[in-house]
Amino acid sequence: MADLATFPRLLHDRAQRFGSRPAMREKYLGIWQTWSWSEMNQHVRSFASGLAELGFKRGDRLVIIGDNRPRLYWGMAAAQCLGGVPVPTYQDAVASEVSYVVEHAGATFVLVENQEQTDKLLEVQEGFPSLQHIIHDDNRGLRDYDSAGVIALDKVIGFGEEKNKLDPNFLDSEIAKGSGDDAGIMLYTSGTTGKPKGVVLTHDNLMFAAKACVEIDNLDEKDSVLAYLPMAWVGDNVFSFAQAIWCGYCVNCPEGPETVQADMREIGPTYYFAPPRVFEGLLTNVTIRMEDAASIKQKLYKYFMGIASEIGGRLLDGESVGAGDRIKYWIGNVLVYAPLKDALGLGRVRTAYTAGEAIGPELFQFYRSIGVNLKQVYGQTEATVYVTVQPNGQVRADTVGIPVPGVELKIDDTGEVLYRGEGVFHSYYKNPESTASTKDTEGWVSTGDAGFMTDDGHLRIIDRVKDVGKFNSGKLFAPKYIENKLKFFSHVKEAVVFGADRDTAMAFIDMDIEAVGNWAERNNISYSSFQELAANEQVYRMVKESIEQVNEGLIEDPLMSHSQVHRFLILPKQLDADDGELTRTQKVRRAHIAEKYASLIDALYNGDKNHFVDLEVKYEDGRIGSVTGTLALEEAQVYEPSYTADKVA
Amino acid sequence: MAAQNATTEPSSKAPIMEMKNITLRFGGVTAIENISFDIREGEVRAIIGPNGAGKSSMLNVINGFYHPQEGEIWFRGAQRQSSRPHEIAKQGVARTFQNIALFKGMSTLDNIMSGRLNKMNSNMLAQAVWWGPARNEEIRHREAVEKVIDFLEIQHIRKTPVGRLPYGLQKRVELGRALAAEPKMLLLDEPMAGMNVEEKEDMSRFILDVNNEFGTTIVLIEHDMSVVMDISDRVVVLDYGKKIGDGNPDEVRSDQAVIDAYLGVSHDD
Amino acid sequence: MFYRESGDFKTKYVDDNQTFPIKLDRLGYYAIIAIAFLVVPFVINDYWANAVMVPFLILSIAAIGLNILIGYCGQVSLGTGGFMAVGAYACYKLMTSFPEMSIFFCVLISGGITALVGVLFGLPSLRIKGFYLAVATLAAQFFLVWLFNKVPWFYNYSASGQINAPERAVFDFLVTGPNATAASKYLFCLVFVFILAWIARNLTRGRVGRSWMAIRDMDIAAEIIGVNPLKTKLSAFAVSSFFIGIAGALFFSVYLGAVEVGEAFGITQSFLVLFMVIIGGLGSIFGSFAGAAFLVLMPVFLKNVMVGGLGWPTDIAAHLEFVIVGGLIVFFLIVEPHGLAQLWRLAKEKLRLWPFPH
Amino acid sequence: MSADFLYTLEVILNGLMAGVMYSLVALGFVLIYKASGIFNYAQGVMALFAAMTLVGIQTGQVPFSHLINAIFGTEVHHFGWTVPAVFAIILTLGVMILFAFIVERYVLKHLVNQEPIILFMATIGLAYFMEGFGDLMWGADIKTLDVGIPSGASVWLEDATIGWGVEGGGFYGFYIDKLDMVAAVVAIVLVVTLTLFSQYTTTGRALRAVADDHQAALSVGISLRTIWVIVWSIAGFVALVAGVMWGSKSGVQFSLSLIALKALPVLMLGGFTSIPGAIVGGLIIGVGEKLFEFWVGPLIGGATENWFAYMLALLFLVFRPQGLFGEKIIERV
Repeated sequence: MADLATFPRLLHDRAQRFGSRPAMREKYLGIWQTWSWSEMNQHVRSFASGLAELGFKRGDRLVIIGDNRPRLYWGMAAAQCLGGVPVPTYQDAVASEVSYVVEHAGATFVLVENQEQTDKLLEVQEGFPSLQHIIHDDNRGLRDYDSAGVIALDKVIGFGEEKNKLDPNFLDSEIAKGSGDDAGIMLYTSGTTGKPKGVVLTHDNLMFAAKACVEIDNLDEKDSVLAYLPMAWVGDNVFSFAQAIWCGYCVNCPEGPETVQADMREIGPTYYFAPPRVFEGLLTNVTIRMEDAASIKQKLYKYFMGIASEIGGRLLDGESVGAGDRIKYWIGNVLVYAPLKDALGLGRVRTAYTAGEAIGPELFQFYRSIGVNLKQVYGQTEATVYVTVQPNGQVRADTVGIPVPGVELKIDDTGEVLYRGEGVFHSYYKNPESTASTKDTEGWVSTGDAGFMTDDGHLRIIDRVKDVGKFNSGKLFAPKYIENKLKFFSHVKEAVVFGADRDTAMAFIDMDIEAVGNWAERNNISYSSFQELAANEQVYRMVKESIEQVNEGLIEDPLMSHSQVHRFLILPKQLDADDGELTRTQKVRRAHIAEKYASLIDALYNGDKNHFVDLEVKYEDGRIGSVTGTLALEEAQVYEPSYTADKVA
Repeated sequence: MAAQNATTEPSSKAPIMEMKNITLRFGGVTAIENISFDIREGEVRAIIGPNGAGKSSMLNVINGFYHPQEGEIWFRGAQRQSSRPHEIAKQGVARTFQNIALFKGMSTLDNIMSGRLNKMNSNMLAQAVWWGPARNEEIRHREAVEKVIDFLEIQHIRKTPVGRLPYGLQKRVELGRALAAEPKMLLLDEPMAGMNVEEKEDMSRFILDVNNEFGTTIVLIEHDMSVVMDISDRVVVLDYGKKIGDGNPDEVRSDQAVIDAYLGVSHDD
Repeated sequence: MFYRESGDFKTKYVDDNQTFPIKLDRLGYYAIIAIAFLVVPFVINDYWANAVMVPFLILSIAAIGLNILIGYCGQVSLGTGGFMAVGAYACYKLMTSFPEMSIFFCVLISGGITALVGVLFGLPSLRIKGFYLAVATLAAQFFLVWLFNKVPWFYNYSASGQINAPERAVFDFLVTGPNATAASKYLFCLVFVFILAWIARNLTRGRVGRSWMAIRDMDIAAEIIGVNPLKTKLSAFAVSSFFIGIAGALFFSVYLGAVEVGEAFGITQSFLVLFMVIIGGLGSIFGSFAGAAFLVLMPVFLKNVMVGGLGWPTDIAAHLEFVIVGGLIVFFLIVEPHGLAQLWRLAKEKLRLWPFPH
Repeated sequence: MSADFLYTLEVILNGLMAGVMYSLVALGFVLIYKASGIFNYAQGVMALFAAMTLVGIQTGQVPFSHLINAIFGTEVHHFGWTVPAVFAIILTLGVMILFAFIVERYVLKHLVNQEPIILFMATIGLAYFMEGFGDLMWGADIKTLDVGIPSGASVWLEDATIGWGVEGGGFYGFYIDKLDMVAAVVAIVLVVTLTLFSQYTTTGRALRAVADDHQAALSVGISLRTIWVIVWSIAGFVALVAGVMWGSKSGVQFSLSLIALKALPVLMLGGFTSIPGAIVGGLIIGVGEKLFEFWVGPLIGGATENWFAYMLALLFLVFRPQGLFGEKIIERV
């Protein structure tokens, strides 16, 4: 195993090199259970041989469903050892979604976390009998399951240990058969439109992504990350698996989804990644909690946050800052920033990334100002995450950085961003048409995003190509840009702005029930439902003010001043993935919303003061209910761009 | 009755406890009058009856808190002599209480740890020195307790003082304390009283899981008939300190005496 | 505000279980220990030793002892003075009967003897609960004081009825008698405090402590889960009396030197220690120290202000002290029934959450 | 009749008289405990404070004179007038009622729903406070209290009983202090009054309702706070009576507050909630300790009154934990 072209080989090498250093931790039974690199390697090897014992062959797919658990990650490596392809899938997917993945991938093996997932897979199995093995990590409640093929992971590992004892060379020879251009993983893109596509990434792709981090951020075995994002997301694969094995840093799995925040604080990762909504959630949380603070504390907080926003970002960028400012920032750090970061679990972060979606500039600057080295990375599953990234010292809110070494960029005539390089995916599984339409013969992949290169070589993304529209006036309409500005306000959870092929922009506001509920409680506003609170006059006034503030900001930018929001409404229910309004990764499905709420959009444009709605809502348990009522449609003030006046003058 | 039950699994097992002609009096009041029934190994046995029927007194007799004036109690093949509750706890009987009886000054973890007190035995001197036997013992039991915490899904309240917990969670912690003792027989006194539907479903699931996972025999008092009928293997019905019915849920449901007791044949005559 | 807890995670139960799981607390604790052992002995003078440090240390031991009984096991005792007297007289008898015996062991054995007496008077706790028990412990208080007053054997038939501590040394440093130096007295007491506080912590964190607390919080439930009430209550009485006995022995031999039982170990002493426990915080070892410090320092402070500063007669100062102590106790019980320890916990909680309010 | 028997009889009679005094103090405890669940340790100090105030008012003392003198360098001590006993008693009663108001307003109100032990501690704090306050107000010196209660040996009783003894046996008739006899009568009157009060007046019934169930009492519209003021006022009144009796007997001084401690074993015997229990318990303790001192005291050094009562109560409770008049406790889970 001289060359380290595949991850099983790399893991073997790391087990030698890092030996007893921690590879993975999991908060279980109250403490952080720890596995070293050599222990992890041993477990993976046993697991792999156990799989082989059950009949897992080269090229087989292993579907993996569950929260971030060490043994599920080991399952990925184990499948790779045998030349198989792990297919991590969203743990909250409903049976029909899982069923699609299992059938499409043609999987005969599934690795699940617990009873809940087992039940789901048994349901899938009824419609797809070739699914033969359901391996479960947690045995709880599964003791009596006598369905064929349901087997405990412990048993599989036991088989493997046995096999490795009897035939010590078996696994090594299997591992030796692999090569860098083998498929290393398959990820189903959630797809804002249509059925999910299985993106096949090779070991080479993953190696590229793994190495990228070392070159850019100097990560090494002393770093640590928290593995809390869905395993099915490419980012988690890269950060919690590929890069971890490459660098030898420690991957920490939280106790459960509801303890992520607390576990994050305990672990204090040094390397952190989160989509913007997580950062947004954290900030909302901070704002809510600070609102309950005594007024002296609030003043202190506001004062020092003001200083931070002036100085913090500059300090982080290594610009020269006066001694007086440095002292002020230092005091602020002792009193506010450091405790704040510590409370959020960001106290030890050296590098943090946001990816997956554009981040609001205010949000972005907030974290940088308190000294969190938050940077943007632009990429997608098809690129194995990395297209462009912001190097230290060149971090800006409005661009996404420069191309990662090994990646070329070009912008085509329509403004769409294309890239090619080592990270480019192999193919869409069983879908040559889509592969061909996404990746051309020269290897260029279209991103679907519109953008341009700035003078200093940074890429700036405007919006999705299909979402970037034009007003009737022919001027550019970039809804996401406006939406992100709106989402900076803690009481706005999501915003959907419409304006393509219209004269003006209009907005749907999805109220943040946590923030607004808290606000209502403090102001003694009683309400019995989301709907009632959403219709509250004061809430409307608050949202109106926010929109007007955004409008005021928009006039600063000549490209955007015409995009001010003229009218808006607050949705009587939360946008929800179960209702098809969001993707499973919580992205807004604009087209679907536009279709579903067409009458509301028309009402906004018609200038109606209110409009009656009857909406269908799907509850978690599958029951269907409805929300009916009359919605108020409000005006927001629109500002005259000052530069026009200047120009006229 | 026996024939009908023969097919169900728990009934094929031997009784873990037999109550023979138990009578319990307080002064002039007879709380339990000449009641006999058995509890089979591994079954879920429900005791039901209207208020004041003597259900709680019966549980108190089972775990030795009350001593009946007449009758015999056979537990795991031996007749029980008059024992104190803490001795009976050591024999493998644990229970929860109708009105939550948690140790209010302690955290969830400490409460559940206290469930293992009768399994711990490091001496005073070792405790005073701590390093060595006492600490090892503590850690060994902590592990077991953490498994209970994991089982009941109460990780997030591990270090919260129980007094601050909502009612439903307190009930769960109390169950955890009883489970930590790894009992042969678990007595549950109205485990679902005051709970909403969702909490009741959770609790039913935990009870069945305990029964299933550890093979623990469960004796429970519960007022919610749908729950009782759902989760118990056999039901004994008490009224005014007397036994008026005994059998599997279906039999009991169709028993005339039971129906009378429940459906308002007036008692104040 | 000063807490930085990110990255301070536990991979073993041993770490999770330690007395100071938070790093900053741990460092603070080490710093205090270092100052107490390595700095204070070199700067302490007679006034500070006799007026503040020595009584503080000795009464801390008594307070920890009483706290074990009341705060951890929930058995209220008003007999602390009496048990301290047992420790004192046991120590006196040992010192005079076995002059060769090290004073260290004299004190230790005195604690043991007091533990036995404590168990004897603890027996009724099996039948008597709550206030009834509290009042019953007064029997110990009055009987023991009477006994030491009336039976001349205890005071070696001395004419005054007093007991006087002979001179004893540890490693050639006098710790008892009029010629003992401030530093040696202080250090001798400190060693006891350090060891006993450590033992108290150990006992309250494990099996024994949990049994005590179970009995305290709900005795019936405790018995039903398998706690033997007899053993548990008596062990609390024994341990508590052991601590209080040692405090009594030190109070007599190191601090006072000469003792008249009714004066030194009367009911007032019982209440004083009780107040320490209440003001400090029931069920907290830190609270025992805080309460002892508070009630030792406050009179010194008041006296310095009123007599030293304002020049009032001492009797008025004494009366005012009563008013203030009484008022403070009521005030504390109203504002924070769980004492200084709880205030400290809340403050710490605030600091840990800073800048957030909750 | 033999002299020994008669002496014993005399000891018993004296014990009964002392017991009546204990009962008086115990009565105050029971009243407060029944109505508010508070074990009022300050009852003894209240008696001391009442007696001090009475003496102070009677003799026209300037309150806080010592403190005033210390601060302003003045030399005030008396106003120079005296107040007749009856008025002084009424004024003192006023002070005790004011005290009840203050305690309710500044202490009890803030301690509702606290655990009994906390309330108990609060009353100890209160006792300390009052003790210091009383001393500050009236000075700590021993005072004589004279409200015109006859004292000294009852010649009539001596004369009436002198003939009982054997001629030349050295028996000169029963020696009983007139004061004790008055105290006994007062105590009996007090008990009867209180019993009538609690049985036949609305307020009295309200008190009993509160004792049975706080919630229920509240729900029928009785203000808990009013009840507390009333109950503490009554306890203040009982303290005043006890203070007058004890003060007349042995002077007004610190040790008077210790009679509270003597009342505790009485309570243990009689139960914290029983008025008859307080009376009977007091008598048993009074007689018991006098007899013990008479028979056993000389053998073991005397002064056994200090602890005998406690030991007796302790032993008694071990065998009957519910006290004399309590019902058997059935423990429930």
